[in-house]
Amino acid sequence: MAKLNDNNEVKSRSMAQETWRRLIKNKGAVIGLIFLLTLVVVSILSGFIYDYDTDIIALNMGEALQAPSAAHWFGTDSLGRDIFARILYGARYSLMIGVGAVAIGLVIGVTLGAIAGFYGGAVDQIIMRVVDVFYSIPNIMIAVVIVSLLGTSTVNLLIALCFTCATSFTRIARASVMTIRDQEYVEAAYELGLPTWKIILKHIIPNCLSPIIVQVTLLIGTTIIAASSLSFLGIGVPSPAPEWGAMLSEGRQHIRDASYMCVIPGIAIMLTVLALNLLGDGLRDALDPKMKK
Amino acid sequence: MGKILLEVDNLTKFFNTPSGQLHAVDGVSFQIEEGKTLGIVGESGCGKSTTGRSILKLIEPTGGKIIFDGKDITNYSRRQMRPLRTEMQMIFQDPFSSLDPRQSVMQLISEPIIEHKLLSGKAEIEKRTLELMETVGLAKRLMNSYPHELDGGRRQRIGVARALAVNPKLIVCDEPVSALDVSIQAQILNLLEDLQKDLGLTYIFITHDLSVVKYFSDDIAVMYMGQMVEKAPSDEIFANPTHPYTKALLSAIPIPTIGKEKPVRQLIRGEITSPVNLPDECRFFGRCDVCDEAICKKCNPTLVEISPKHFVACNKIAMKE
Amino acid sequence: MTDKILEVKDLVVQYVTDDGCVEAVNDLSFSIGKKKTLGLVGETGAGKTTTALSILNLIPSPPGEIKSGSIMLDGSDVLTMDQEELQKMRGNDVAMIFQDPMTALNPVMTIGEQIAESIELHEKISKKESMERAKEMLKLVGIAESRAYDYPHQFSGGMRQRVVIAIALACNPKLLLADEPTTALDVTIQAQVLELIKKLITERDMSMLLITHDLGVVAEVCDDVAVMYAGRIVEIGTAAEIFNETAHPYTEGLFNSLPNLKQRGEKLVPITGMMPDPMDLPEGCSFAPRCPYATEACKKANPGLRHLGGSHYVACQAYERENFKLGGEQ
Amino acid sequence: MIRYIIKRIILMVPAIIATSFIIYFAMNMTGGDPALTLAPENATEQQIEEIREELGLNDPIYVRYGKYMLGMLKGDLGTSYVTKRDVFKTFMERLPNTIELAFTAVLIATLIAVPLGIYTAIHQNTWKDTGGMVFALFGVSMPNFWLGLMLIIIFSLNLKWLPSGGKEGIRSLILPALTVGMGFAALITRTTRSAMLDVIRQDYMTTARAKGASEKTVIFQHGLKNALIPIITVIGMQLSNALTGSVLAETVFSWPGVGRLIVDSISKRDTPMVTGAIIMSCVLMCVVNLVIDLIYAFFDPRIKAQYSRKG
Repeated sequence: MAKLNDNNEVKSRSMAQETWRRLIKNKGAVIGLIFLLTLVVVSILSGFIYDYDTDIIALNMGEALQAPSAAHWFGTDSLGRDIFARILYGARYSLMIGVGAVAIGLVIGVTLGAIAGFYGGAVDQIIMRVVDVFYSIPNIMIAVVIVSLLGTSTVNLLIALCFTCATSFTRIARASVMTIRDQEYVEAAYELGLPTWKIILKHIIPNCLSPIIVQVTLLIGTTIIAASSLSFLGIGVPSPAPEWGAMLSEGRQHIRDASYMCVIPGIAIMLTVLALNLLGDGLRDALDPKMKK
Repeated sequence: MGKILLEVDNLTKFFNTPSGQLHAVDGVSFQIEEGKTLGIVGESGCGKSTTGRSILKLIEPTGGKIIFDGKDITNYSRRQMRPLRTEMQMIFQDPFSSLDPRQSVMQLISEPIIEHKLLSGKAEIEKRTLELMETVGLAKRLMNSYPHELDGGRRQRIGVARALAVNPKLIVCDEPVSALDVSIQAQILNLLEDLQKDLGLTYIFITHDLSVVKYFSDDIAVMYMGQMVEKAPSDEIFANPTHPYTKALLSAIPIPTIGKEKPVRQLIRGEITSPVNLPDECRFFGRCDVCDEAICKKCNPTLVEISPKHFVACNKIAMKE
Repeated sequence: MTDKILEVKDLVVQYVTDDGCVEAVNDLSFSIGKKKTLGLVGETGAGKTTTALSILNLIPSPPGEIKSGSIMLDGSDVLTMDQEELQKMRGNDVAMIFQDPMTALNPVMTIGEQIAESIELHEKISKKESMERAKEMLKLVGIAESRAYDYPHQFSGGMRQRVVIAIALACNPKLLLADEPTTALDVTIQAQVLELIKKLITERDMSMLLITHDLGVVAEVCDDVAVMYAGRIVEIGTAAEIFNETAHPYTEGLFNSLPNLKQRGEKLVPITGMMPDPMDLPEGCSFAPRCPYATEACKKANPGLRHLGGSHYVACQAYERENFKLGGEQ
Repeated sequence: MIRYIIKRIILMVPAIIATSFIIYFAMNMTGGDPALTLAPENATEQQIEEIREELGLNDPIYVRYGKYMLGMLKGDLGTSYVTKRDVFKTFMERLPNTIELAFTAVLIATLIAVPLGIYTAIHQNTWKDTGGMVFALFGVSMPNFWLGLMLIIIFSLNLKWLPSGGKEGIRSLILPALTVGMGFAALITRTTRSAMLDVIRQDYMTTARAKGASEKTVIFQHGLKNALIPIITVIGMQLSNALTGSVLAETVFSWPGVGRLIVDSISKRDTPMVTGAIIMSCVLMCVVNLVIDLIYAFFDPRIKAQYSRKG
């Protein structure tokens, strides 16, 4: 505070710039960000390098269950497929399901949460009672039930996962809209004569973004884990797609003779989620007003 | 006698709380002439802010009448109020929470101009914004700064500039200096005073600090638990405080002099309670030293004119008259 | 033995953060006599609270650090005490009243327990006895004994501040540090609490360091006054000296900024500009950029305290000039 | 307070009715025609119709739901299509296993995580803090079932110390409990740390230090007591999650708990079993949540006062 002296040249930073400056000071967040960017690039490139039909799912029983070597860095699975290629190619499933489910959940959740938080009263009560019921049931259980009702497919998996994302966003959006709604600058906007919709769009939503951005990063991680869990249970991405969770499920059959099949996909999931968590924690600290003086 | 700009008649605002009906404002009436300042004084929870916000229709009043510039705005909808926002404005207490942290100084000050389409064209708007910044004493180079980079005094200047942007007639100042340091307080108070002189503004000045009001106001109204207990011209109320609460309030202010004679302090006992489910008794009854149980416990007094323009709501004084 | 309960000498406290180093307190020296009250006056960021916390050796570290100086409390240096000695001193010899009564009390303990805790820590008595003592303390500050088993959220702000006072006085400390004890309260409640503090410290022969920004409160309570600006004392003396023979331009500015001394119509004379950034203090006298009397010399060197007579000292280079007087020269 | 508890218990009834309603409908609308599933391969239309009649499938769905709920009051949740066994009995057989795993896991997690969370908070921004947080970060980033697989590879396949699955005595509990517990521990550590960090900055902590209290007293008496609410919340949530069955850990370790019962029944399209087990889990969760809400009141007088007002 009071950083500006009348004699000094002014270098102004908006809150977004200030946040970015703090974020890139955080080593963990930078590592996470770089890892994620690399992963995105890899999952795009892998589509050009490998051919799905010949490199990813084609059987090659002659080379089945080979331990990691120079030829197959991560070894081959029980059907002789190169695990390294499958891991790289599989990144897109995790990323797409994670980002997709969170994006849909974000739109639904933030809309519901903003309505509940802004208007309060009966609308709020109804929305929140429903959300509370779903929130109290473990995510994985909800997803298991939904997928089993709708049938196993990637789209149904996405629906099941965005459901739990939506409840989480509803709660967060509601809480922060309720805080921002009572801020004096919102009252000041009313007093200027702004119509309600403009106040929500211009003053409330932009100021609610911080916790939501953090939640987006963390939830993508949680969703990736949930997706791979469902695939592990056999009700996620259907075989033979190289989804990491599904690969783990196959690896489990060979836990005694080819344990690398269990180890490697798990590490891939863990590193991705770790990167997301590092970024999310970094964002939280960078956006946290308590860090400011 | 100048033109009456604002007339408030028997304004009430009740809130429903779990423990009962809260009489935040309970029958407040006053008038303000154009170009004058009315100070509304009271301790926290006395209803002074609610009064100010009700006048601007930021809070829907429960009852009473608000007549602004000849128009009865009591039942105006939000939409009907919109054009009137160019005539009545507010300066908020907390310069840290009353400015949107994501807007730059330029955006903050130009927002009212753009919203009310007072000017068109980017250049025109920018020119006017810079003009306003100069008026309130903000250096031009701060144009692109954000509130979090500025100190309280400068932030409050932005608040003042925003209020001035629409050329209002009336400004409700809700504790505009209580969040600021003493030396900065004086800067803002001087600014407000100069603006009043130059632009012919009318102020409602809401504060808990009697010393600020004395310096600033033409008339002063003292509020206690949602009601006005005393109202008089500023000089009169300081020379002749009559209501026991006003007396106590005045004598409670520590005076920064040494060795000079000071009036004997009249401490009042107890604390303000919240005005929920009130019986028909004087609201100051429990803390009053001069009360008469026979009357004060039975009747809530109304304002009585004891000398020209000096009104007091006290049973004992009304009896004497 | 001196007649001073507290002597602070050349105290330097800094807060080191990622963004830079805040020089919160610089070369601070003052003392408090037995049974005397010293008022420490200044605006936000002047370093008042840091000073009080240093006396208890409670500067939050990191980021805070006491760089140098000594704080002699009744003959022993607080800054060289070990943890055990400090714990023995805190609450027993020196106690503190905090600014915000809404946050200073532990919300999950009854107020009786919180007062009794202080007594139990310093006196070897049973829980039951200390609770009895706590109840006496409550009575002393004007709260019914029966409320000892209530929790803080059941009290109003004024009542909570009374509880905070009861905690502070429970062990009869020799020195009370009161950090803006009435700022968060309404005027009429402020008057009640101020009277209570005044009465109790006189009855118990205590000394007090009263931190405030309100010159009115200082005039009511203090024997001596020190005015702080940007981590330094700029003027120190008896209350009468400070109020009636004001010597420092900043002190003068503070008085001129006060609305309540003025008659209607007379204009306030505010201090121009604002507090300097504590991370980037100007060269020389910190007040020079805002000072109407400042010359080039003021911007070069930091002024030391200069004796004006009696116990009155001022840190201002203008007094090097012949016949310099506030308001007179310009 | 007691009035509040009674009120909460009464309020649980509509909640359970609503949830069971949703679950019952969802299960019975999408599950396909159970008569076809149950009938033998070469059954005639007549036989299938008989099965339908026997199961009461010809009634409108709300009548069936009404009957189901009346049955539930008597502890009758129908019969499994697959095993032909009583659903309620099957659930109750599995429940103790789940409870055993859940409580052990939560206990392990709490014992590790709460002290670690406090420790990291006290040493904020030092290497001790970083170390603790890296542990927690890996914990939340790791898929739980993968941790289970890794533990099996290390402790049962390589070191041959512990069994890799099944339920035989205390030794078979260790790996599943560790697996579930580690995931929980990571979350609880993070929550404890941030709750403690919030509390450490509070004024009353300075008040306590200024009284002359030792650092230990300040942290535990004044700090922890105030930080407990979010910690209890997260522990409670983990417990209620674990009680609905840690599906993944139970699958990895072939642990005969409720979670696996549900997943297995889903894959076998055993509608009565799935419906019954999920409804029972919800009831269980409601009870756990109520108990947690009551624990809040025990630690925080403000919440207690709130309950008394509402009661």
